[in-house]
Amino acid sequence: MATIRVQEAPFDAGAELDAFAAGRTDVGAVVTFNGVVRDDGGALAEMLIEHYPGMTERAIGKIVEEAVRRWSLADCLVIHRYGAMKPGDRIMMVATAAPHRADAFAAAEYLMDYLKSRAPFWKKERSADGESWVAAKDEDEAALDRW
Amino acid sequence: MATIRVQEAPFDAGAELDAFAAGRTDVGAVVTFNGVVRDDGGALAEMLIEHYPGMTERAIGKIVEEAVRRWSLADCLVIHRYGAMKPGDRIMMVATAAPHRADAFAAAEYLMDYLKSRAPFWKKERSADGESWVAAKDEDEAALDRW
Amino acid sequence: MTIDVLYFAWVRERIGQPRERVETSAATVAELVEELRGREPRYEAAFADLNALRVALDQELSDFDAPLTGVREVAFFPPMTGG
Amino acid sequence: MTIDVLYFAWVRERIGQPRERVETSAATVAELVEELRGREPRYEAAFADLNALRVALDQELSDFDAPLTGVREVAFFPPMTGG
Repeated sequence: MATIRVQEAPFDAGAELDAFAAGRTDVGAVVTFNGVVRDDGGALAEMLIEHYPGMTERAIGKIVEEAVRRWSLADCLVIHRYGAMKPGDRIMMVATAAPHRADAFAAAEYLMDYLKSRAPFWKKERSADGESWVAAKDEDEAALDRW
Repeated sequence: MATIRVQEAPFDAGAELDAFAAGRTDVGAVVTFNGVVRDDGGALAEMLIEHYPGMTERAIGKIVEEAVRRWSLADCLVIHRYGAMKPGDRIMMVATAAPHRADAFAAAEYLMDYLKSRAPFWKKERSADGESWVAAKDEDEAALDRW
Repeated sequence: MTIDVLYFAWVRERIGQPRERVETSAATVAELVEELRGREPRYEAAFADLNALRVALDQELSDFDAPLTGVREVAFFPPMTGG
Repeated sequence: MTIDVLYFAWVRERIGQPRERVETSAATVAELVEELRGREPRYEAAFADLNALRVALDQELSDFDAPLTGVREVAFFPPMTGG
């Protein structure tokens, strides 16, 4: 009742949304989140995402399990890429399907908050000025307190 | 900076997601909501959605305008169908794009809460037992208080 | 004055038509409703419980207390169920 | 005992390698860190500020106080930035 994919290859967000919970008549609400490589200053050449193979799948699995335990979900999907990406590329996608919209929204936000701070990914930005690791934000850690 | 479509024809959710905010490098987060015809009892033959042409577009326009005022959004999309639909069909779609995920999520939830209770649509369910209008829920009206 | 009156959902079904032109001297929505209720049983049935109804004046949600001055289109319908 | 020690992100860059096998008698993560810091300046640089580091034991997030008993894989990395 949940799909998790950790991959280097790009994914087709539109095809994923079309296939997700398709034809199910017990679903009233589908929420998706897509994370995109954002280039604030216009100088970003590339984003490089490193992860911890093995732990990544376990960590995401536990986060999804908890979401399924907390909310009434019909289905749940997490796709997260690693490797090199360009500005505008889609990094990851979460989808939740539920009978009611409150569950679909809450579960998607929960998944995002935990993926952000508890799944072993690290982002490095490469620009003309050089390379730097993206620092974790205090607000992302603080976001976990609401759950 | 916002697209609103009220239409009888089905829409292609995947193609909409792919096209939405495509290629923009100032966007870090895209959230979508899809409303689906849900058949709780297995007896639903059809859902018929009636709306108030003219007022519908105005009402959605004002809701979108308020979302754009409240949150830092890069783009916003609302598609809402009327007419006859089958269980599993997608009724409507909201998409929000923002630099950060908190804005994209909050705006999508705001749009949904207001579309639910303040956009002039009415749903009728037709089953073997007959027809009945879907009643508005107190909890949907109450959901507006959080904004 | 002449006003377009529109009905939606079960209000439309009870009245038996989606719209009509009404010649009225009602000063408020509530007065218009009273006039309509006096006409025929189908109006009485549609307007039996005003708490179950909403009203829009010229395509903006409004109240039963609202004045009709300058209003061209009045719509009656149950609470909306979009999304 | 022999433990696989893994490094990610800037920890990996400072250490100069993604993983190594370490022969140790450290009882806790903190003791292992102390041993490593004593080895060479690159370890000292990587482990200079433990508040900036996280540790996983056998692929589960843990603490620097945690015992190493039975642990086969220890990973050090900065706070995660997924999503």
